[in-house]
Amino acid sequence: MIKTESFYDTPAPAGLTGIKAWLLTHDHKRLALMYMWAILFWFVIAMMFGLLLRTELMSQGRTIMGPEVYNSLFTLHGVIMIFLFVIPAIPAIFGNFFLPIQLGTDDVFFPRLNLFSWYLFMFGGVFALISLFTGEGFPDTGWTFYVPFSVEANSNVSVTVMAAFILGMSSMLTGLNFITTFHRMRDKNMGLMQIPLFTWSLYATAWVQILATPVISITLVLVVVERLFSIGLFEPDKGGDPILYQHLFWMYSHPAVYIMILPGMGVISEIIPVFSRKSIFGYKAIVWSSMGIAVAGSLVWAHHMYTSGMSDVSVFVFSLLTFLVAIPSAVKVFSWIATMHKGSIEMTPPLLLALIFIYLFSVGGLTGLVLGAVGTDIHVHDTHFVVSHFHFVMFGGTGFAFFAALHFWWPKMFGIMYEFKNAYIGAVLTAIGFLFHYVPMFILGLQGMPRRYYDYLPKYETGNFLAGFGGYLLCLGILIMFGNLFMSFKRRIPAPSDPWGATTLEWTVPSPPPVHNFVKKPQIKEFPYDFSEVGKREKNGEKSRKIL
Amino acid sequence: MTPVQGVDQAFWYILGFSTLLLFGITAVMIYFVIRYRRSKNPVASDIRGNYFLEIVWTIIPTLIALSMFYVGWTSYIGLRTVPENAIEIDVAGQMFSWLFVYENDKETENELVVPLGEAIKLNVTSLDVLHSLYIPAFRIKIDAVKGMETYVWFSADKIGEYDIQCTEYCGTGHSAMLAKLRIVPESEYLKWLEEE
Amino acid sequence: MDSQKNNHILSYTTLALVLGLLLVLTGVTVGVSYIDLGFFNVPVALAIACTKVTFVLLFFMHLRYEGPIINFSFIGTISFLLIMIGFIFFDVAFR
Amino acid sequence: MSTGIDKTGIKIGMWLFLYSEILLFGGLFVLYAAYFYKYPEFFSEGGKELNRVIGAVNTVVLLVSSFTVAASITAVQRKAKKQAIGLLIFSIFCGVVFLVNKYFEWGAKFHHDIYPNSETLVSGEVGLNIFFGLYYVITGLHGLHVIIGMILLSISLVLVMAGKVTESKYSMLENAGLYWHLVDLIWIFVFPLFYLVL
Repeated sequence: MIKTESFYDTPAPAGLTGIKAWLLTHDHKRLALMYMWAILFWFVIAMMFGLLLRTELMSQGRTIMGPEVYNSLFTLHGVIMIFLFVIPAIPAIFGNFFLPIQLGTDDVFFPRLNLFSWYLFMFGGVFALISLFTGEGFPDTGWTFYVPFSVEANSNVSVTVMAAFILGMSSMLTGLNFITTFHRMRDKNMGLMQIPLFTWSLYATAWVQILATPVISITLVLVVVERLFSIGLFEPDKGGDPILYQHLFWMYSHPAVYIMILPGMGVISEIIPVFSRKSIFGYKAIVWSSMGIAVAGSLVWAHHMYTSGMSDVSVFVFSLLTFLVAIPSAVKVFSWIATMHKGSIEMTPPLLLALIFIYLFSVGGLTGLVLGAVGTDIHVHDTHFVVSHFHFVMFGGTGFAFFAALHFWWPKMFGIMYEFKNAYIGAVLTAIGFLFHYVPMFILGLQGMPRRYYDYLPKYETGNFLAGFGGYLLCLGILIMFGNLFMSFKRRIPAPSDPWGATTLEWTVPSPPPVHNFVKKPQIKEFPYDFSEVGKREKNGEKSRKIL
Repeated sequence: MTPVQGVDQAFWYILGFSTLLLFGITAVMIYFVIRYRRSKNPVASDIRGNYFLEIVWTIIPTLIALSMFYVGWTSYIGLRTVPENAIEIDVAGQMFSWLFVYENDKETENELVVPLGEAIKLNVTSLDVLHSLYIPAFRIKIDAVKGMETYVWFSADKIGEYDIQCTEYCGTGHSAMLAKLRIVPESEYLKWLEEE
Repeated sequence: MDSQKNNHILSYTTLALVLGLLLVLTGVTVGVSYIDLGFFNVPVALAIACTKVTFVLLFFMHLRYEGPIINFSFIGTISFLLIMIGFIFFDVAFR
Repeated sequence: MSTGIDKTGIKIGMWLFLYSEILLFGGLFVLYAAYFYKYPEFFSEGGKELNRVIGAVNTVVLLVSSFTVAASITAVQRKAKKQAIGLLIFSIFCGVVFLVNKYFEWGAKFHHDIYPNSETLVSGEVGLNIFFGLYYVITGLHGLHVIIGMILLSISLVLVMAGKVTESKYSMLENAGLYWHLVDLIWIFVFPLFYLVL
């Protein structure tokens, strides 16, 4: 094999050295890595906040903090997790890194805009930090910024809101870049039905990002405007309607849920076929369900508002539509499982994480039905049931997809392999901790414990204690998982270009890839998940990697 | 059937189906992973899809989902249809307590007393930010919005003391915004109503 | 990359004609606004505005000469906006 | 990008950006629709207080500038650099006229104690307060976009003068133009919705 220089050795644009080669780079791969470190930083911070919250709740009354701090912490946990981790994690890191490669091209369409998005992302993060240490104190409105509370609160809401605005813009520009790349830079020989599913899911996500993000932008701007000029657009005394704020907010924030989960589904759709060594089942159905989720997901926002006092007609329509949106997700789950039927399944950490994803996401999705149905939602709305439900989807879903993606593409991104045994231990511990953490919350919710509660009635104490215990287990698992990945930097076991026996284009280039991704012209397969050659290769005695 | 029973039935229906589905998905997944492991099944079959199967597993979940919608919706109708002879009580949320105003202008804070065997309609509003009135025992919840009147109703069919909580985040004292609902025999209620 | 075939040069005359039409329509909409049409006030004003916008889009913004990607996605965006405005009324109109 | 500049791609990127702008204003139009339904009589009352003549003049100004921007692209494509420069300067001038008009219009309203949170609006009818609240937010945001558009046009103007925008490479000018037309599009809706509601 010819030794090629990886993108680590070649700055882009050429001539940059040292730190400049990173901070001024146009290379989508370098940007992806820079996103990765920033996003991991925020993830750890927000996770710590979460752990503090659950510690506070482990026993009744004041445990380690007062209500003001508690309220700020859950606000920050929400804002950081949503805007700085879950939304950008998969698109900004793995999307940036692999979308161009999977399309057989050398970079995104607007490389400089890509760098600009990264700066916006960092800038938004800095803004979020500033909001902590200036003004009248920590923002404490919850990540939803519901009016009139967010307009009246003395805390530093405006700056936090602007941070969310800037982060929204960053994610929107990334989406813009992806769509243009998808249409204009795809390899000429690659038809629409030859595109890997991960890229398809990013494409669907990008549309939601472009069309929904501006709505939250304007909503957040309105919050700031109200705080500065008190026009009263949402103030009942001045003729405003606070419920309209909720409509505007969820018009973005419900589609945002799909911005968060679709890329994760894309990751799983890549991993399952590779380790089953078998084509994905129903490729077209998955593509269509991605687009279907993107479209239909934009029509159901008001199912967050059954108890808000909106009209019963609205409740009826949005509940009905909500149930229809559940179908494409179900189709995906069935397709993943059918993919494994008669496969040749090799257990690896990415696959294990993907299987955990399917399980946790199914729980999240199915409990969503309870929330979609009106009568039952009335009881559990704004209780811990909801908290648990969306953590199953966002963390059990997107979070685990993110972990799976890390383990799947780590060898490609860094050119090194990690240890499998510790990865398994980390994954299993994380999953067990996860269940311990969130299952009690379902029960708490059904018993009627509201969310965002600093303190609670005595009858909820057992559940809260268990959840807190699970939280520690969960963090320990994540620690082991990340620790194991970082240990690979020390052990430096080189990874071959295709350690898993995969078929998409990123596995045909060296690990890590060279600066222009492809050393020779990419060979586009008629079907992206055609594994017939992979099996043959192995029969000829070619081992793809050492067993670790 | 009381609204509470309706809602609980919907819960059983949806959670039951969900558990069944979850169990099925998980069992099949684990079975496949074990049955088709590489050491046992080194060569995978090249199956790329099956239209019949895909159509089936689109239509059946759609039907299940629609039935769940129906169950949920009918239970909601129960929560919204107030009997005609209901006793009306005005409720106002404020940071951080609940005010209850009776038809004879008696006003209480964080204490709601109602007579046994009657339907009670609560007309809810807010004096400042959003709040949400939640009585878990009766499966009812409605936001208190300033400048707007919303309602919930329940049938006070069992003597006892029940918790009322605020479920729309409203600031520092959100979790302390608790009230008690007491259901008492009619005679006791009438006496209580006349007390100053 | 496919070559840039759609280098459409619009003549000044075409553009001026479009401008003339837009100015006339502006006049019409102002004129109509002095007549009370009752319920139809808003629909008529919006219909004229939509006509004007269509002309700006098709000619000034060259939408007439763009490929399917831009055309379809534009229609998609507008539909999305209309759905948002429309669905709000499930609540607002029945409250 | 090894195969030269892909103008269509750049244009697609710009359109995607415009979609996000459309929806940014779209959020405000959602509010407009809902509140118009709630307070129709106050919206028409408020509309009568706005100066229809200034509104109409501003509409004409924007339409004409849109025309000149579109014409400047034609000029560039025909290698008529001087014409293009002239047309662009005129367009930017139109933007200035629009803003000056707006300034006087807002100033007059402020003079009559009609501005956000003013005594008249707060103590008056709530419907009127909402109407003028929306008026200030939407025209304010639109004014901001006019300013951004003028900046973009100025950059294009400089590039045309410097010979960086030519008949084979005019994406910057084209995109600035698209942005300017979008500003116009939004005004075409703002004008009847605020000035002509009866």
